Amino acid sequence: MTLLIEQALNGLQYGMMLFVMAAGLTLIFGVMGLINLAHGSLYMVGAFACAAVAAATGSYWLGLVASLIAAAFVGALVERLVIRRLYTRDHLDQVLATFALILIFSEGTRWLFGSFPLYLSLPPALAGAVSLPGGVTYPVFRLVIIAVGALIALGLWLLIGRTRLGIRIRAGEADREMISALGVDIGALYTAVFALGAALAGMAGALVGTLQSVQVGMGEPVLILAFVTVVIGGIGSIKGAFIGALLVGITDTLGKALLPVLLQPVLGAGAGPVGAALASVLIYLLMAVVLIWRPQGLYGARA
Amino acid sequence: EVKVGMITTLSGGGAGLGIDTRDGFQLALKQAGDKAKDIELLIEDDQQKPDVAVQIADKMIQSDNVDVLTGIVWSNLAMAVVPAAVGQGKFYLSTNAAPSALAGKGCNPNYFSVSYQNDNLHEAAGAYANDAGFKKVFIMAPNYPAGKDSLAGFKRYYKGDIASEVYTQVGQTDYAGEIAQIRASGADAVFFFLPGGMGIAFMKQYAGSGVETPVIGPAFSFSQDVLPAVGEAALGVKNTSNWSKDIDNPANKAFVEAFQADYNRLPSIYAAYGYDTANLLLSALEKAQPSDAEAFRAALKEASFDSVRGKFSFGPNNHPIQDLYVREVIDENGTLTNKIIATAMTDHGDAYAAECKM
Amino acid sequence: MRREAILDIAIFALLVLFALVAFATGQNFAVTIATKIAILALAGVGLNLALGYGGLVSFGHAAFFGIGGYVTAILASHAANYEPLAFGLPGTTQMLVIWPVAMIVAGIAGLVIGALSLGTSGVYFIMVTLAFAQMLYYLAVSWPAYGGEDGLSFYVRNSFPGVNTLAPVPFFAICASLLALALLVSACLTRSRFGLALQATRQNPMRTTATGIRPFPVRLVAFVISAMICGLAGSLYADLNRFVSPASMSWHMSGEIMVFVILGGVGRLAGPIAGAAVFIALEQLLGPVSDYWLGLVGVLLLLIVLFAPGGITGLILREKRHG
Amino acid sequence: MTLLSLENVTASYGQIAVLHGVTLSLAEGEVLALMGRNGMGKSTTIKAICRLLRPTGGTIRLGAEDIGGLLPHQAARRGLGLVPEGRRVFGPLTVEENLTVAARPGDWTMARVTALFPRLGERMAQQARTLSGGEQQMLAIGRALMTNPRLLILDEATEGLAPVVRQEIWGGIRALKSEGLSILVVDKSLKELASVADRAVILERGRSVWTGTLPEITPDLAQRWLGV
Amino acid sequence: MAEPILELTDLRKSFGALKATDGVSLTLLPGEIHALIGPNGAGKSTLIKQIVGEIRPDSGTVRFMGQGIDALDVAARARLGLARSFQVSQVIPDFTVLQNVMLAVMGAQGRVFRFLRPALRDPGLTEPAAQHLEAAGLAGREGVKAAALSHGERRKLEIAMALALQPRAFLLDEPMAGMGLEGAQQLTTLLSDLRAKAPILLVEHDMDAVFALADRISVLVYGRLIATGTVAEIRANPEVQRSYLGEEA
Ligand SMILES: Nc1ncnc2c1ncn2[C@@H]1O[C@H](COP(=O)(O)OP(=O)(O)OP(=O)(O)O)[C@@H](O)[C@H]1O
Ligand SMILES: Nc1ncnc2c1ncn2[C@@H]1O[C@H](COP(=O)(O)OP(=O)(O)OP(=O)(O)O)[C@@H](O)[C@H]1O
Ligand SMILES: [Mg+2]
Ligand SMILES: [Mg+2]
Repeated sequence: MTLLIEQALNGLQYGMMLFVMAAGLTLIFGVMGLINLAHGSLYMVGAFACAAVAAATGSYWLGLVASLIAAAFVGALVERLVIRRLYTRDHLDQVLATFALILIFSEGTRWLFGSFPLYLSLPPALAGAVSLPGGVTYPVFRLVIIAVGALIALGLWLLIGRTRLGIRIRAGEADREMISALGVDIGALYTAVFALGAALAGMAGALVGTLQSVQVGMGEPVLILAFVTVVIGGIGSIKGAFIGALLVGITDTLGKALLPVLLQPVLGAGAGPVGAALASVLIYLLMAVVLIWRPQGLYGARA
Repeated sequence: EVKVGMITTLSGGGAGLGIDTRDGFQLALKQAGDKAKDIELLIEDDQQKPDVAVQIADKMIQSDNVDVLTGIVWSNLAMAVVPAAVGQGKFYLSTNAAPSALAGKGCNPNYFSVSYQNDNLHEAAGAYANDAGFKKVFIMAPNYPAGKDSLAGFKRYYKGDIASEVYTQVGQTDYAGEIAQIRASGADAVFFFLPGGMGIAFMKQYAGSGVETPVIGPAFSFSQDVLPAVGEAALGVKNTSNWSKDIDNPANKAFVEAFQADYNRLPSIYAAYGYDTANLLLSALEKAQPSDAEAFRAALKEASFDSVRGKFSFGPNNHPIQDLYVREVIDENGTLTNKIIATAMTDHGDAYAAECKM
Repeated sequence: MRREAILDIAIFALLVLFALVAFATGQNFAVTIATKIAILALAGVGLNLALGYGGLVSFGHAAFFGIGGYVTAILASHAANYEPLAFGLPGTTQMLVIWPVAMIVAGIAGLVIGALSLGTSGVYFIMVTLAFAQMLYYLAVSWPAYGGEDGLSFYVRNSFPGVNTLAPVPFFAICASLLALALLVSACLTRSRFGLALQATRQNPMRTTATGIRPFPVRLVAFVISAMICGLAGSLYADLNRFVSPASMSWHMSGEIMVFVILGGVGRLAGPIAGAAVFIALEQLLGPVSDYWLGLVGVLLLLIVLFAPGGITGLILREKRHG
Repeated sequence: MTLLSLENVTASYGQIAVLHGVTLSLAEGEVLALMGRNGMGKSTTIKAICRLLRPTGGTIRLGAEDIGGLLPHQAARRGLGLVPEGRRVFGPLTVEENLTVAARPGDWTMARVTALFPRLGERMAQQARTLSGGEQQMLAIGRALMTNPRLLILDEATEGLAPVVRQEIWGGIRALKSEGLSILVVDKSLKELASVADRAVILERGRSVWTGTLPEITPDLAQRWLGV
Repeated sequence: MAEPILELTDLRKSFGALKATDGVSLTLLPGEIHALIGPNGAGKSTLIKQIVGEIRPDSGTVRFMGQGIDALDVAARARLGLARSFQVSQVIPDFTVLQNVMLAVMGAQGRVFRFLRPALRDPGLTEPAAQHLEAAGLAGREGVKAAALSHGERRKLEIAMALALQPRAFLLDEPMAGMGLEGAQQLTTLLSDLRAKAPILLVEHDMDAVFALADRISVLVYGRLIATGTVAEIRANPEVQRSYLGEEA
């Protein structure tokens, strides 16, 4: 029973982690409407910046700050040099350009940091596990990620839904030319928002990279997962992305834990591999079912 | 003049392994000096994609006319390339991957594994689990052929109970769920095979989870290329290997020193395999040329070179017969590295040799 | 003749010329490269039909490519082992049998995936198609019968009556002919009434519906044809490598096919050839330059997107896209 | 004093030249009508003024400043308020958000706009894309007013409005004029234009061919330039 | 009285609390132009959308040429002969003007799944298309991309496409909007002749045109029909004057 509770908690936590990973994309893709395949690269930039600075200074916290700054800077640069020229183009040009960016970032990072994974580990304050009521022992850092996820969700929701800045971004998404004809410097605004999205991606890279591994290519699985999350929730909806992330997290974790067990009576020894195979398909199945049922995602506005 | 084609992974996330393979191989050639002057080494990047590997192999065979192929890191790429290459009469020397399909029914006189048979390190882990007195082990690997082979290999020599057998997703990065299962399983040890970033992620998360069950694994997650990234979480973990930098023999000492001097980092097992493979090749070339396939094959089979692993010979299926060690991760003047603490198996071959008819 | 038609023919001719020159100078491997370009371009031509003309940005076409490959490898390996397939049917090594089977199976997959996905549009469509492809990918990875992650080899290229398919040039000829055929089909299709309707549904479905044309069947037909062409390309690619693996169904592969199309010029007949050729040429030429050659490929791609709206063919024709 | 002046402005869409020389001027506090048949370049002239299209030649001045080098938002901040052809409201945003998105402080507030268009007040939380055509038109006008412009530019702003509302708008325009706001207006209703416009400029194939007061437009001229 | 071509019975449609269509019954008779006027937001476009099937009414029925069509979708109704013009022009932007109209001709013919013959060389498509362009006042603009048309020209294209559908009834949503003086005059003549071919339900705020054309006028206010009658009757109706016409009565 505690196992089930713990797995449910894990699902929740994984969902939060996914939301943290997808937060930057929610902004850049969801709100600005830009297909940014380089999201995973920004995530990687953050993780490497954090690892490098943490190694040089010995302070994880400085590393975190560095991840934000580095990713925001890279994001702003990318927006100015590349993305800016593509707003008026076919969306597919964004696909190609950001695909090219993935190659550049991956190899550039390898050139700077070498081909071997970097060390990035928790500061003592966040390491270890605590006992929760109900007899579950849980790593502190994962609780921190849950908290960070919740904070980001709240922050983004307020920013997009409740401030004029958010209204302007959405207006820019709807009709860029018109909003500038009304006197809004949409260019600067987009740079800022892109940088913010990049910073969120970078911070996610640092945080999640701490738990996983900091290496070239670490952004790739994140990319697809982040897109899945945002799309299930419905493009443009922060709430949707949040709920989408939780759904994916819970489905994936419980699927992995339960499917092999459930299949045991049917398949016997083969249940392990088959269950695992089905589990890896589960989130895609979830997405397909959600989109067939609601073509606009859970909370997406009808086009 | 002998042409050697090396197909290995030099870009993307898996590049570190290929680079070490290449560097170890080149180090041996460099040390051989004049003896290696007739060897022309062509190196190409397979991007860790099987179709690209096949095309490079085609190119090396069709256009460059290589005599010997080597260098592939990954089993699935090896499966794509090796059968066709040896089918066309080329020699293939494996620096790492040696899937069971190529050790048993699919063996070939022109195919030599200089590293190990894929199951070896897992079998050693099974044997060690017995020796260490573990009664109930939780075992875990990714859900793909090499992963299934690894758990089968472990179980082949492990005599106790299996607490649970878990298959994870390929490329999975979060192991909270599996760790919860470990915690609940009541196992007295955990065996896992999670190559690359998967292993790093698992070890870090495991260390932070508060679960204290001891961990055993094959060398891959504790090799010198990833140890710095795993960090303290790896300290004290027992892992099985057929090589370690502290194996006490002159060849190994020379190798480790030279590698460090040339590349300014500690060698990983991939570097060691690359190095041994080149030396095997050199030793055979002293006796015969690949153009005389029969003689060259025999010369390879003799394996008369100084392996960094000490004694080394080929079994009937051209896979190594060697000692397998248990290592422990230690902190050596601030650097994490491995130290041999026991020998798990001596003169160990593999389980598939009997099926090999050649 | 229209400038664009001339360009289409020129690009195709260039590919054939390249292969012939390579053969004449004894560069067998360059012929193989040309073959690879032709095959991947064929997949691109398939995708272009859905993506370029129909606006159906599928991020899952590798599924069809992979299905074509698996059909080929499974039939060939059963033939090699003399093991019958299901229902006692034998395997085969005849390309002329394999191709239709590959296309039909891919087409059926296209029908199912298309029918389920076409309710969505835009980015949602991108993601549903990706989802289906990923499901098939994971299925292939963990399905042990045909090699799982390791893939499936069949050692000898399948045969075609009267042609030695193992030699590079004849095999190139086969692939190039099929590519030419696909271009022809695609040219007819896009100029026909059906093509007009398809392009209209891309640009303004509401208007199209109001003229009495239901977008769904039009799109579905385009999607299925596109899947079939990709299936054929997958079959040839399996034959090129004499090997197939789940990697050919991964999202990287889908992405790569898409990159060929965009790079070459979306909605242009010969765009995929130009795209595949340039991409593979970069790969071949830059590979030896540096360990970080993929980064250089990235830089060049980026320059092309930024300064050549409408891709390579668009650059040559100096216009963005045609209707 | 001259607020806006165009001198021999030329412009093109890609290769296709559309404006071949437009010259006009608008004094502070004046209402100027821009007239001409369909496709003659009225909207293009307006786009050039608002910098949504970069002219290929000629000069555009706002007050004393040459605004030829400005970006659209910079020009807008100098005091241009545009009601574009075809409404172009921000569909996914609510009515309220459309009104506030670019609001700048001044006499025009939400309260004043909803007093002018009570219908908008009733539909404050509705997504703009679901508004009726006329409601969207009201929103586009309200949105421009909320930027409190010095020069209001109306490109067929009464299109699709019910007669009573149209009369109210013209009443509003007259009121704005009396408050001293300058207005550039494109509209097809001669009668209404006559009641507010001080002068008119007629465009024919991208050229300004005639300038004068509205009563000077004789039936003969109207036949020639406007097709009626 | 002749059989109505189009007959709406008690149509209702609400958006949340808003009753956009509140029990509307209305007929369109052969040969007539029936104008539908009313304040902005009265529900005129919503009514048209229900007739063509874009919006499903909450209740009520639509009959077309004696047949209930409530179960049919938009495309099917269009093929039966219900042609609609959009209040906001809907064209195929990358198609030329001619191709746009060809599409409509093709829709009317219903032969879409023809894969081989080049459509542009099919006189069965191009010839009728050219005629309809001529009628809508777009002669000479055949080769221009629709995206490059001015607003008013696009409105004309909208009309040409409706004509090309060769419908049994026209539903025109503000066809005069954006037309310009000259265009409005031409269109008035065109519509006047057109009614002999197929009756027209005309939603329009241009009262000059409505008064010149309409055989009957219905007035919709807040989703309800408040009056139906001849031009003279409606002009004289004080309620209509107050809520809609103002000085234009
Ligand atoms: N985006 C565009 N690309 C190419 N040509 C265009 C574009 N927009 C307009 N044109 C052309 O420019 C000319 C002038 O168009 P403009 O919109 O300025 O006319 P207008 O006087 O406003 O007409 P209307 O009364 O119909 O709105 C027209 O011939 C039109 O075809
Ligand atoms: N999807 C929707 N959700 C909410 N309200 C809607 C929706 N669609 C239309 N409405 C409202 O229904 C009412 C009727 O709209 P409709 O477009 O039918 O008006 P109309 O009579 O055509 O007006 P106009 O003359 O201004 O075009 C409007 O108040 C509009 O805001
Ligand atoms: Mg205009
Ligand atoms: Mg309306």
